[in-house]
Amino acid sequence: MADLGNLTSLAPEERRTALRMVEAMLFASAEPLGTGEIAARLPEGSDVEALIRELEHVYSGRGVNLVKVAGKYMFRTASDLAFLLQRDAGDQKKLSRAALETLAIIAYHQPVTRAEIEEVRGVSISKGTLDVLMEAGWIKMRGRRRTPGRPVTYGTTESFLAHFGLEAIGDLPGLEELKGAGLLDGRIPPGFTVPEPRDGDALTSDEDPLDPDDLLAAGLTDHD
Amino acid sequence: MADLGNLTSLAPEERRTALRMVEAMLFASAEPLGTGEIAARLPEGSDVEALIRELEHVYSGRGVNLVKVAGKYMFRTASDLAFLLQRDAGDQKKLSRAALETLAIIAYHQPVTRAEIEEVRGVSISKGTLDVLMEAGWIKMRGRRRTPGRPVTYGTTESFLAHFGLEAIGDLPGLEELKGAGLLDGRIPPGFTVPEPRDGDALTSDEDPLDPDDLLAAGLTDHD
Amino acid sequence: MAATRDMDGQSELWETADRKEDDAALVVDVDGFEGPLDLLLALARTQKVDLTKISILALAEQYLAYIEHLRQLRLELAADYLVMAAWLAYLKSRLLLPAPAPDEEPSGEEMAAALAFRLRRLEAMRDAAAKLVNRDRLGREVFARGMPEPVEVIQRSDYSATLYDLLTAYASQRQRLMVSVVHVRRRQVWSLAEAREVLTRMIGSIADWTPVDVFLSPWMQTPEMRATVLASSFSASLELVREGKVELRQTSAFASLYMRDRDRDGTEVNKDG
Repeated sequence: MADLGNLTSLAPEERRTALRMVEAMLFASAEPLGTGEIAARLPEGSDVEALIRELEHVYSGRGVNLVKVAGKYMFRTASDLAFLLQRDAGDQKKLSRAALETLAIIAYHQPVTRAEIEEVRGVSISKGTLDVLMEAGWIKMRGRRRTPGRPVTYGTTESFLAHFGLEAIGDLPGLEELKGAGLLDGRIPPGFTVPEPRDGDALTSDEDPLDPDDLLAAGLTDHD
Repeated sequence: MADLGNLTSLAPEERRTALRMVEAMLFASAEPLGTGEIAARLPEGSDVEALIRELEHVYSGRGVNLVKVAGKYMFRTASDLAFLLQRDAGDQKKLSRAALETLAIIAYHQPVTRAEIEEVRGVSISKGTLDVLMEAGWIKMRGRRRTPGRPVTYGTTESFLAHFGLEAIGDLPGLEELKGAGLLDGRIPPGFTVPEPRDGDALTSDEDPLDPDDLLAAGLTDHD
Repeated sequence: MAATRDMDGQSELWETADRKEDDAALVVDVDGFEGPLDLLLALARTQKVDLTKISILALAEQYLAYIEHLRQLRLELAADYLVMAAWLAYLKSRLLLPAPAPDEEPSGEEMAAALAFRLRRLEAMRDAAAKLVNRDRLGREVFARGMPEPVEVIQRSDYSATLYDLLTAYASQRQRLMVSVVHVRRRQVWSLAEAREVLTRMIGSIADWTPVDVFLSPWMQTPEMRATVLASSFSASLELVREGKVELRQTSAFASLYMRDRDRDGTEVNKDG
């Protein structure tokens, strides 16, 4: 009761204003917004979750939907209308097969070092491949593995989630789902596993933070 | 009857889809879209104007409004919510007083030559001033005045209208009063000629098209 | 001026918009003025009347007095301020003295009207600029979609890939690897360097003439490898012979190739010699 008090105590006019504010913020923001960021600009005591649910509902059948990606909210063209925007997609670059495979391995196996990626792929990867993925803003350096040579570990970014419409890395399909989707065929040897991808930037127990030099070298990848 | 037939013949479901499509297109774009551009992607015979009017109405009281600028349409945040969003506007270019005055003179007097701008301000303009305005995408070279020396004429761009929220040059604030006071029309003392501001890129009778070299020199201003 | 809506924002945009009409405030800073017309407009405001009713004569006198004041302070003045002063002095004389015989020259009144017009027009343009800048401006007060989805013009090239592409890529490469795990991973080619490395390592353990294929046998378990291992190790062994590290012996064509450590043998030879 105490929790709901704040919301229900809002007069209809105040509630409508708060709704307009959330709508405008999400529309104008250049990146997905979390409830915390939204709440910070709303009158104290606003029930952000409820406002977002209402907005989600308002936009649910529309040409634009309010969607949740990476735990944050953004407006996006309704997926059935994507064809309207595709006409101009001519200038888009396609990812090379090597880049796509590397990206997939990083997504599933993160945090992962370059040597580990090469081990999974069975071939070495060029520096350019990782650069392309960094430039696309989909992967980033996370830390350094606590092993000899202290290799850099890579992981995916929030914009990776946003681009592929995932709410969390854990939403990537597992072994059974990949099999179910026909992506992996039945002859799977015993002991073959697909890792359960982990979310979040928190370093694992065998990772050190990046050195200051790494951050400098990373340059454009450090914006997130 | 024949003209209205197309619209009224749309089944409610088709009409709803068309509305969603217009909404998605306008929402997806950060630039104003013209009715032609919108119509090109709608089913043949859709009444774009009517659909836009309906959308305008739907969004009229919302946090995001559909507005007409530069003769085109775009969604933007409601102006009463400026307080909420202004902190987003971090990296705004600061215009000097000279640049702003020059911009106003170009807007109200276009097509106007550099000498005419200087005549109004009573001071010569530094080269940088026009460059800044061109770089901002607000002014462009239009043509050349058919007078000795064939000076380049300047005018405002579509993004000027979009930035200042104007439907057309005729909506410039105070334009009618200025005309009425004779500050823009021909009723001026001998030796002072001030052309009226004119809309559109069509050259006036005393303007020549730009030479190819001018277009090269203009560079970034020619995108619109 | 109308430019007071947003003090902070305005002062950035308008640098010195709130210059005061106060005589005292006009101290010596001609640099603050955008030319003589701007200075005249500021002086005109001190008359506190509508610009349409302004006394151009009084204004001319004000300007001349001001310039004189600056000259007494021995300040350097830009030429256009002095040109204006000269023109105003001329205008003043035309206004005060009876008009000369009518000719093509504009009368003093016409000149004054022209100046008044220019002042009004400059002020009008200033006000217009203020009104413009106080509009709800895109990117300042009102905002376009922050994350536009490319429709018309694509400013930068984006990489495109769908989740399906990603999953397909992952699954297919894992599948590939699964297959190669079942078979023994093998090298298809033995490089010269590898052969040389293996041979060098072995030299020390060779006691006497040993068929080369005997100690290479661990690397030649499959027929595909046999050729490459033999070819590379043969070349490598020739290299080693040339460098005086091993000796090779073959009894007849296509017979087994024997190898032994040259150093070991060499010491014996030396002893003998």
